[in-house]
Order: sequence, then C-alpha cells, then structure tokens
Amino acid sequence: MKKINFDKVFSFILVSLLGLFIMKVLYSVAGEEAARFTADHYISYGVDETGAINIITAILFDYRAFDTLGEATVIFTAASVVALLLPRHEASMLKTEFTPVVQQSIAFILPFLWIISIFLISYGHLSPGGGFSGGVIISAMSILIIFTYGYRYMTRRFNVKKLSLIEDIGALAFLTIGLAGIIAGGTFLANSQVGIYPGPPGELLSGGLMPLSNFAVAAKVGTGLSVIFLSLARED
Amino acid sequence: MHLPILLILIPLFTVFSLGLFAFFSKKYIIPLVFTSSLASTAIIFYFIFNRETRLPFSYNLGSWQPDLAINILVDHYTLVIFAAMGLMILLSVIYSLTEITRNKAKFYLLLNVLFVGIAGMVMTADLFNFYVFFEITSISSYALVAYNDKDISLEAAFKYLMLGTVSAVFLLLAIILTYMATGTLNMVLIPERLGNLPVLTRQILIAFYLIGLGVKFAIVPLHTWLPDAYVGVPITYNVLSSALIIKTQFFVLMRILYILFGLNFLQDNMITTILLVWGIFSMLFGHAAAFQQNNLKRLLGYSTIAQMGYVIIAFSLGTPAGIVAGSFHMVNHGIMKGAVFFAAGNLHKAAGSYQLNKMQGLADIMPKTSLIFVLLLLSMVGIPPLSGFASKWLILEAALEAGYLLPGFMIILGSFLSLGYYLSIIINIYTGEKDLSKKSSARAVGLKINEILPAAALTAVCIILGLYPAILTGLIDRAPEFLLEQLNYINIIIGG
Amino acid sequence: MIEIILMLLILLLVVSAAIALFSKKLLNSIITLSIFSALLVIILIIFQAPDLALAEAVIAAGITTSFFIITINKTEGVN
Amino acid sequence: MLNPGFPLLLAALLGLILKARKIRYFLTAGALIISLILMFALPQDKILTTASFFDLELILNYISLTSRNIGLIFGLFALLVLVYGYSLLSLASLNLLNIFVGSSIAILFVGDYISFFFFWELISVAAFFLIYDKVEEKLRYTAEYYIIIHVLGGLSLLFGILLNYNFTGEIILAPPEAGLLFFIFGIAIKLGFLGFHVWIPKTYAAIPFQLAVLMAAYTSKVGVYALYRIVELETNIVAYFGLLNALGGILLAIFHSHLRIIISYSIISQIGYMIVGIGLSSQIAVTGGLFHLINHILYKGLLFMMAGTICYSTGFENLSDLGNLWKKTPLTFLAGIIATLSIAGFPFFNGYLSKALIKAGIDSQLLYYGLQLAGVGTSLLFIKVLYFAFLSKNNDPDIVKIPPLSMKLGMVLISAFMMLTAWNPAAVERLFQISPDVAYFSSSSILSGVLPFITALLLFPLLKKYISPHPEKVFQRDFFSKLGYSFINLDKKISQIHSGDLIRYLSWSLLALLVLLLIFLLAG
Repeated sequence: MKKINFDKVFSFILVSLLGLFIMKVLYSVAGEEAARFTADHYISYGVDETGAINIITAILFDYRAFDTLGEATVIFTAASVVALLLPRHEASMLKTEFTPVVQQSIAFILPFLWIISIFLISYGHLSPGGGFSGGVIISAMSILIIFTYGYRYMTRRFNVKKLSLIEDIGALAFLTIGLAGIIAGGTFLANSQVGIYPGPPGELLSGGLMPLSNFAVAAKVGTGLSVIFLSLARED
Repeated sequence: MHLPILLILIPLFTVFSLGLFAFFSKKYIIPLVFTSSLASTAIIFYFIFNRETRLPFSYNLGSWQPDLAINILVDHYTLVIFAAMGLMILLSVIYSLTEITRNKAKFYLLLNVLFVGIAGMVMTADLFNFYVFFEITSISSYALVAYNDKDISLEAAFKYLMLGTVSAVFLLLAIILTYMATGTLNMVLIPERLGNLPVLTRQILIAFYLIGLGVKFAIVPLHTWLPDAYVGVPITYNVLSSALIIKTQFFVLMRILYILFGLNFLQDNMITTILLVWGIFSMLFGHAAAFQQNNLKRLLGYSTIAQMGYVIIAFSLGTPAGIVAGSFHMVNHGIMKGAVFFAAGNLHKAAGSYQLNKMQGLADIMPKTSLIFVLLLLSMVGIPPLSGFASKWLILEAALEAGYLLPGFMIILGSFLSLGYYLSIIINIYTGEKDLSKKSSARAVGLKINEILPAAALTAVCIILGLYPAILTGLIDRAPEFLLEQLNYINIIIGG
Repeated sequence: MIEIILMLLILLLVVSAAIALFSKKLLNSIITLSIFSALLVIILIIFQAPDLALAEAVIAAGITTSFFIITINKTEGVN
Repeated sequence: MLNPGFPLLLAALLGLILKARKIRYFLTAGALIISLILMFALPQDKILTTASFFDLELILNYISLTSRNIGLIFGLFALLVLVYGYSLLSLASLNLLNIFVGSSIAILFVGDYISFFFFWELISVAAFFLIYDKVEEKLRYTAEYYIIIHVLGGLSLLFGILLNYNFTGEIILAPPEAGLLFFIFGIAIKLGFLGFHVWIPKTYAAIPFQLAVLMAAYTSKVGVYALYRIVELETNIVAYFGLLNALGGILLAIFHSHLRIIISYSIISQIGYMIVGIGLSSQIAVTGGLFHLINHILYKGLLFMMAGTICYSTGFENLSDLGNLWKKTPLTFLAGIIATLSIAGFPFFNGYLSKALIKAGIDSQLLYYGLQLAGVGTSLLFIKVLYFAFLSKNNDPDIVKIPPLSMKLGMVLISAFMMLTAWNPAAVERLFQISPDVAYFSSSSILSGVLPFITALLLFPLLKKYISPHPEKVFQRDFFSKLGYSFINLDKKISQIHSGDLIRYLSWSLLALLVLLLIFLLAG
C-alpha cells in the first residue's frame, strides 16, 4: 500500500475549502439588480456615444482605453524581459525539418492569415475582433514561419531589434493618439467625447480615432508576442 | 491641467522611446532617463508645494463623465507616496548610473515601467485600472529581481513570480467579485453599493484583497519571496522595493479597505483587530528572523518586513493619529532604508561581498560611509535625534491614545530586538585586524560622486526630519481625512 | 437541447482541466489545456460572446500552446 | 541661552574637523570651563531655551539648584580626569568624551521628557563607542552588553514617558502620573540597582582604566539624578530598597579580588546610600543623598585613579598578584588611604559629611543600623584592598612603568579638593548653595562616623582568611547573557523553517488565506 501523500491531502482540502468560499461569494453576489449599472450603460448608449458598433471595442478603446494602454505596457514589458533574459539552450524541436508539402501549404495559408488579421484590425469597431485579436494573429504568423522555415529564415527578414522598433513605434503611436484627445481640448485618451469624427455608426470610418488605435495596438501586440517567441526560440 | 496623467505618461514615453533611442545611439539613454525622472520629480514637488490650493485633484480619462470614466485622483493621502517618490525616483536613477553596466537600455526601461506602475497604482480610482498597474509593477519587479542573470537572482525571481502570480489571482478574483456585486469598478461608486452585501461576503472579499496584496507588501507568512529576492539584485532595486514598491502596495490596500468597506465595517467585524495582531506578529517575526542572518541584504530585507509591521500596526488603529503615524513611518522608513541600502552598496564596493563576516574592517577603509551607515542604523533602532525616533514616537503615541497598551509594548520590544542585529552589523564593520600585516580581503576603492550623493542626501534628510519632524507631518496631516471618511473621497469626483 | 449541450461542455471542461492538472507528462497537460481552450471557445460562442471567443481561440489555443511547447522543449535539455 | 552641556557637544562637532590630539585636548578643556562658567552665570529656576518637537514644547535649558550642583561636580571631575589622563586619552576617545560628558551634563538641565530621553540615549551611545575597540574582542563584547542593557532601560523609560504623556498630555519633567513602573525599571538599570547591576562591574573592570575613571562618575549618577527628579512616592519604600542595595553591593564585592571589580561593586553599595537619602521624605536626607552623590564622584574617582595607577605601574590588577607596594608607590598609597577613609565616612574625610547628613535625616532604626552595617562592610572592603595591595608581603611585583606626572597630579589635585571640602563644610555649603543646618562635628555624629571603621579594623584580622584574594576571571556569563543566548537558540529554530522550498512557501500563503476565512466564518 502506498503511503498517503500529505501534500496532496493538504492541497485537496485547501482547494475544496477555497472553492466552497468562492461559491459562497458567487451565490450571494449573483442576482443583484443594481449590479448592472455600467454594463447597462454600455449596451444602451454605447453605439450613440462612441460611434462604434462593436461595443467591446468601444469599451476597450474608448471607455477604458487607459486600461488597454496598461495592458499593452504589460505585454511590452514581458517582451522586453524575455528578450533580456536570454535562454541559453537550443530548442531541439526547431531542428526538425518539415516536408516541402507542409512548407508549401503554410506559404499558401500565410497571405490569408494576413488578410484575416488586417480585417480584424480595421473592422474591429464594427465586428468582433480588434487590435488585440488581429495582433495575436500576426504573431501567430511569425510563429508559423519560425516553426516551418526555421529561426534563421525569420531573423533574416525580421530580427528582434527590428520587431522591437516596430513595437516601440506602435506604442508611441497609441500614446500620440491619446495625446490627440488633449490637443482636441479634452483629457488624455479622449476620443468620441471631444467630437473627433464619430462618423455614422457602421461605416468603416467611424468611431473617431478607434481604428487608428486598433492599428497601433495591433502593431504593438503582434510584434511584442513575436519578440517573445523569437527570444524563446533563439539559437545561440 | 493634465499634470497627474503626465506623471504616468512621462515614464511611459520614456519606456517606449528608450527602444527607439537605443536603436540609433546608446548615448541618448542616460539624458533621456534623467530628464524624465527630473520632470516626474518636478511634478511631484509641484503637488507637494501647492497642496493647499491644488488638492484634491481629479482627472477623468477620455473626457467621460466621472462615473463612467477611469478617474485619476490626487488627494492628501496620495501625498504620502508622493513624498517618497519625490526623493527616491531621482536618487535611485542617480545611483544606478554607475551600478548598471550591461544592458543599460533594458534596465532603465524596466525602471521606468516600475515608475509607471507605481504612479498609476497610487493615483487611480478604478479597481481594474489598479489591477493593470499592479501587474505592470509586478512584472517589472520580477524582471528587476532577475536582472543580474545569476542563478540566485533567477531562482529568487521565479519564487517571487510564482508567489506573486498566485496572489494576483486572488486579487483579480476579489476585483471581479466586487464588480459582480456592484456593477462598477469606480472606487467612488463602489462603497454605497457594497453596503448591501452580507457581512460574510464582504469579509471574504477583504480576505482576498488582503492575500492578493499581502504577498507584495510581505506580511509574515507571505513574506517568503522578499529575503531571497533582495540578495542578488542591484542596490537600486533594493532601495526602490523597500522605499516605494512595498509601501505602495500597502498604501493601496489601505485605500481599498478604508474607502470601499468603510472604517465602521472594519472595526465592527474585527478586521482592524486581525490586521493589528497580524502586524505585531509580522514585526516580531521579522525582527527575530533578521537576527539570524549573516548576509547584509537578507538581514535588511527581514528588517523591512519588520518595519512594515510597524506601519501595519499604525494603520490598523483606525484613528487619524494612527494614519498619520503610519504614513510618517512609511515615508521615513523609505528614506532610512533607502539610505541604508545605498550605503551598503558603497560598502560592498570595498568588501566585495555582503556576508557580514567578510565586511570586517571596512570602517578603516571607508570611515565616512561607515559613519553614515552607523547613524542610519541607530536611526532605524529609534535613537533620538534621528528620524526613526520621531516615527516611533508617533506610532507609540497613536497606539496608546487608541488604548492599545500591549501593541505599544510590543513595538518597544520589537525595537529592542532590532538593536541586536543592527549592533552585529556595526560590530562587524568596526572590527579590525590585530596585526596589520593580515589585511582583510577588503580594498580601498574610490567612490564616485553619484554613489556618495544619494546616501549622503538621504542621511541629511533623516537628520533634518529627526530634528524637525513637523516638516513631514505638515505634509501628511490631512491624509486621514481622505482615508477614514469615505465621503471626502467620494466627493472629490462626484460632489466636486 | 442547448442546455444539455452546455452542461456536457462544462463537464468536459472540468474533466479536461483535471486531466491537465494530474497528467504526469507536461506535454500531455499542454495539449489537454488547448482542448480546454477549444471547449471554452464553444461555450463562449453559445454565450454569444464572439469577441472573447475569437481572442480565446487565437491566444489560448494558438499562442499559449506554442509558447508552452517551446519552453518545455528548451528546459528539457536542462533537466 | 546655551545649555551648559552644549559647549561640549559643540566641541565634539568641532572635533570632527580638528585632528590634532593636543588641540582637541584643549578644546575639551576650554569647553568644560565654558560649561562651568555657564552654570555659575545663568539664572536659576527660569526657562531659558525652548525648542519644539511636533507640537510639543521642549525645555532645553532650565537650571535648578540640584542640577547646578551635580553639574558643577560633573564638570569639575571631567577637568580632573583630563589632568589625570593627559597622556592616556586617545584622539577618538577625547571626542567621545565630549559627547559623553556633554550629554551627561546636558541631561541635568533639560526640563522635559523628550530631551531627557534624548540625552539619556546619547549617553549610552557615546559610552558604547567609548568602550568599543576595533581590535579587542573583550571590549567589543563589553560594549555590546553595555548598550543592549542600557537601550533596554531607555526603551522602558520611553514607554513610561509615552504612557505618562498619553495620560496627562504633558511632557514636562515631573513625577509621572502613569507608567511609573516603566520609569523605575529604566532608572534601575541606569543606576545599577541590585539585580540590574551586572553591567557595572562588567564594564568598569574590562575597559581601559582611564575610561573607567571617567565613566564610573557619570552613568549611574545620572540614574540617581533621574530617581531624584522622577520617582516620588508617598512611602519610604525606596529608602529600604536603597538599604538593600547598600548591603547587597558590599556582599557582592567582598569576595572578589580584582581591584576594579571591587570598586565597581562598591559603587552599587554607595548608590544605595544615595537612594536611601533620596527615598526619605526629610529634606535633610534628600540633601544628604545628593551631597553624597557629589562626594562619591570624588572619592570613587580617586579610587579608580589609584587602581589605574597601580595597573599602569605594575601591570597587575588582581589583589592576588599585588602586595608590598607602599614603599614603591607612596603617593598612590596615600591616595588609597585618603580614599578609603573617605568612602568609609571617617570623620574629617570627604564622605563623612554626606553620610552624617543622611544619618541625620533617618527616622527609622532599621535604616540607621543597616547603614552602619554597610559602613562596616565598606570599611572592611577597602581595608582589604589597602592591606593586600600595599602592605601584604605575599607578593612583590615590580614597577614596570613609572606613571607620568599628569597621573600623579590628577590624584594630588583630587585628594586636595576632597580634603578641602571635608575640612571646610561652610565653604562647600556656599559653593553648592545648600544649608542643611546640621552640626557635623558634634561628638555623637563623630562617634557614629568612627565606629564602623574601627569595627572593621578589628574584624579584619578575624575575617582575613575568608576574604583573601584569589585569581578570577573578569568574564562570566550572567543571568542576562544566558537569557540572550537562549533567545538566540530559540530564534535559530524559528528561522530554520525557511527552507527555500517554493511549495512550502505557497502553502503558507494559502494557509494564511484559509485561516483568515475560517476566522471570519467561525467568528461571524
């Protein structure tokens, strides 16, 4: 008979008790009518106030654009950290050679991925998507390239330095968009509230500076995640 | 007026442009960082000097109406951290000029990210926004701990990361639950909506907040990352961590507890009592553990834990005097511990090690730095006329005034314990070899002006504060108004 | 009908999470984790949150998995 | 106006720049003279200088008669030590002497608790560095012991001050209305009350003798002054405790044979006399107690100078190594005789006047005979010292070094001063502005002064073999250091739970959360 592992017993008790407490809070919290104040406001007035049909993008890039700036900074920092603390060991998996069939099919897929990401970014305020999702797809492309064509192929076109540069520019662009709010007479990151071309809802050019911020964030997120992956996959 | 947001934007701009500048030429890095920290310091001092006319100050982002927008608030309570920031930002940058030799751009990037996080955490009046800045601060902290890329610092950073992430989950959980219960993240609107919840639910929320932030300000069973993290990092991070990061996390916890839940709720449901007892435990444990250390940085790390215990005790008294005393000690300990770390870094230059027994005989090589070091350690013990005495006096007075005799006695006991290990540092530094032929491993080194300046400046501040503590209390004496009375805080945005 | 599917999915979610937690090999955990994400995507779509579903699909199922795999691949050499 | 202690503190600051020993020496002397002039010149019973700490008013300069008297003797004695130690005091110790003596004098002239506490701690810190030595491990240990026990007392005093401040809202230096116990504990450590006395012999026997001469005069006397200012009880209980101290000190001293340990223990006993005087309610006894403080500084200084000179010239300090010195060092022998007769309270010698005053103020038989008994013990003690050091033929140590003129001059000056005061009580009363109205030289009081000494002289041959000298170690672990070590051992166990294991740490934090939740669940 195996000895009882006290660590496991202890963690089991711990986890189940914590779970019970969280359930307790959830039950007492759920069903509060007053608790939908902000959400109701977003749903009722979101389109009118921001000019963006996709409320989630409206929240991300107008109501709570400051949070988005912060999250972008988190990704930026993470990318810098990973690039700083170089892993010193090679990734053996990257040595595996894929057959030309795989390489060709990836080459075939990549342009479509480009189009999808650009669509997601530029229609972010109209349909599901936005800067984050589009940016992540861009980084997924770089991952695909590295996996199939190898690390060197990727770095010949885009090395970490260049990508970081694009990342910096994207971030600075987002900051500049934020400053535009100040210039227009409002506060930082002011957009629709100071009347920067809200446009007719549903048009591509609407939502004020939202499409621009989408592009800025997408550039930043896409390159940031790519930098992380490139640094992880680096072969010294 | 866009000054408060500039406090976040200036370091943020520096962060993003550092990469650009570094791409073209490395020689722009230092001027850029220096300018930005000067500008930040100038803004902070603008608020400090114009506190009567300009504060409280609110700023809503995106020009949204205040109940929808993310708000940024500067009130008299914020000045507590501002006072520490005003000194530490510039001095730490000055000190790091020669300390950091490799990857300067990355270091200053992380440093500025840290400043962004701290400024954001202190000023924001929105729970989720606070969480974002909390993460920014945490990530840059993990990175700075790992910065030296040695085994010991990487291991410490990993531990810190794991503990920090687990705690951050609870913090996020608490924020989500708060949002679910109230439907808003605006810290100004939450208080009245939170009042409808059952008591136990609110208590559980508080527990989550406490654990989430407790790991970061190193209250005792959650402190374990700190001594490890302090060993292998640049002195600049030691200073910033002790003087700013830890303090900021505690500062925000207090704001969350007192503003969101209210003083009456906390006192009726034992939360202040629990915090008080926990603070005493934390303090005694920190002192006791510091006693056993023979690595100077670890020792100072434990002493930081213990000193945070004093702050926790003072804040959990729940009286205006307690808040003022705790705030005073937050700033004052930041100054003292910052100076101690700067001086320790200078001593390390000669000794080549932070092991106490290898630091013997340093007093002969660096008499002035050693003298400063001794002065600071005496100040930490609380021997007048140095500033440590003033904060001890305030805390004790507040504790006794609130009727807590035993906690007061424990504080006395704690500072007696602290004498023991500070004395062992002094004795180690002031021990010479009997025969001069058997020189210790220490060698004389010339210190650069930027290494001497921070320690000397902070020591001067320490002495001045000891003689005229009213300088600092005059700065923070209105802090309790914005912490203990929810209405004052709420009115900044809604009423004003 | 949709409720039954939802319940089933949630059950599968728990199961996959448990497998991810208790499997001995890290690689298995990661693959299970991506299955977990895929299930989550379906649930999110049922909840009419396409934005989140999109993000979850790309980030959790795609990026995170590859990050994990490359990290494990690197650290295996160390141990 | 300047507090009389401040010139010395300023001299200490100035000394940081001046690195020449001679200059520092005369700087200190000059500062001492200025300080003495200030004590004479400044008006009494007036608040002269104030400062503020938060919103509290600090009284930095308030001269009362008692503090002026003690201050005068503090300053005078420091001058005598300067003469004695002309060739012995090192560069660093001169500056620390400034701080030590300066704060000892300054503490007498402050009128509030915060500055009182400030100088109280400053004395300990300065003494720590005075004792401290970079090379000698023995001295490092002594210094550590000294400051730990004194800071313990200081913190207790601080807690008392805060309790009192919290109760009354005042920080004026006056008998407290709350927290008296903490005041008493702090003072008891400072003045070396029986049970807290261990630091006195430990310190004064281990440090260089010139420093022992200096330090023995101040630390515990400041404690006595604090007792006089702070502790005020309805009953005479303090006086009985003082008697306990007087007898206990003798009992502890009599079996030792290291010169400075004996003298140190006799400090404890003499402090007992002062406590008896202060603890009594009659004005004469209180004056006598304070007067005894003044006398005590002089003859105890002379005793330490004697011990120091013996140590300097022979290299030995234990009575078992000494003997037959009276021909080789006649001056020292003479000083020893004067000091012995003074401390024994023999008529027409220094200690007689104050002891007579205390005895005149006593209203209880027990106290009177107790003090007489202590007098017998004191006489016996120093007859033992004189006999075994100077007269006994058991040993015959050589003179290794001839003491310099300055040391001899110091002893001569202090003996002369002592004899002057002893023969001229009227002048003393004028100088110190006291008028106790006691007939010092009545036959009954002379008899009561002579009796103990004669008794001791008769007893000595009988008791000689019981108290004969033996070699001994200066260092012994006492109760307090044992306590400290057991704490350290316990502490080691506590801190060993930090194993560095991440899982353990994680479970601690989760456990903390769980405990917190359970408290809420069970208590709510």
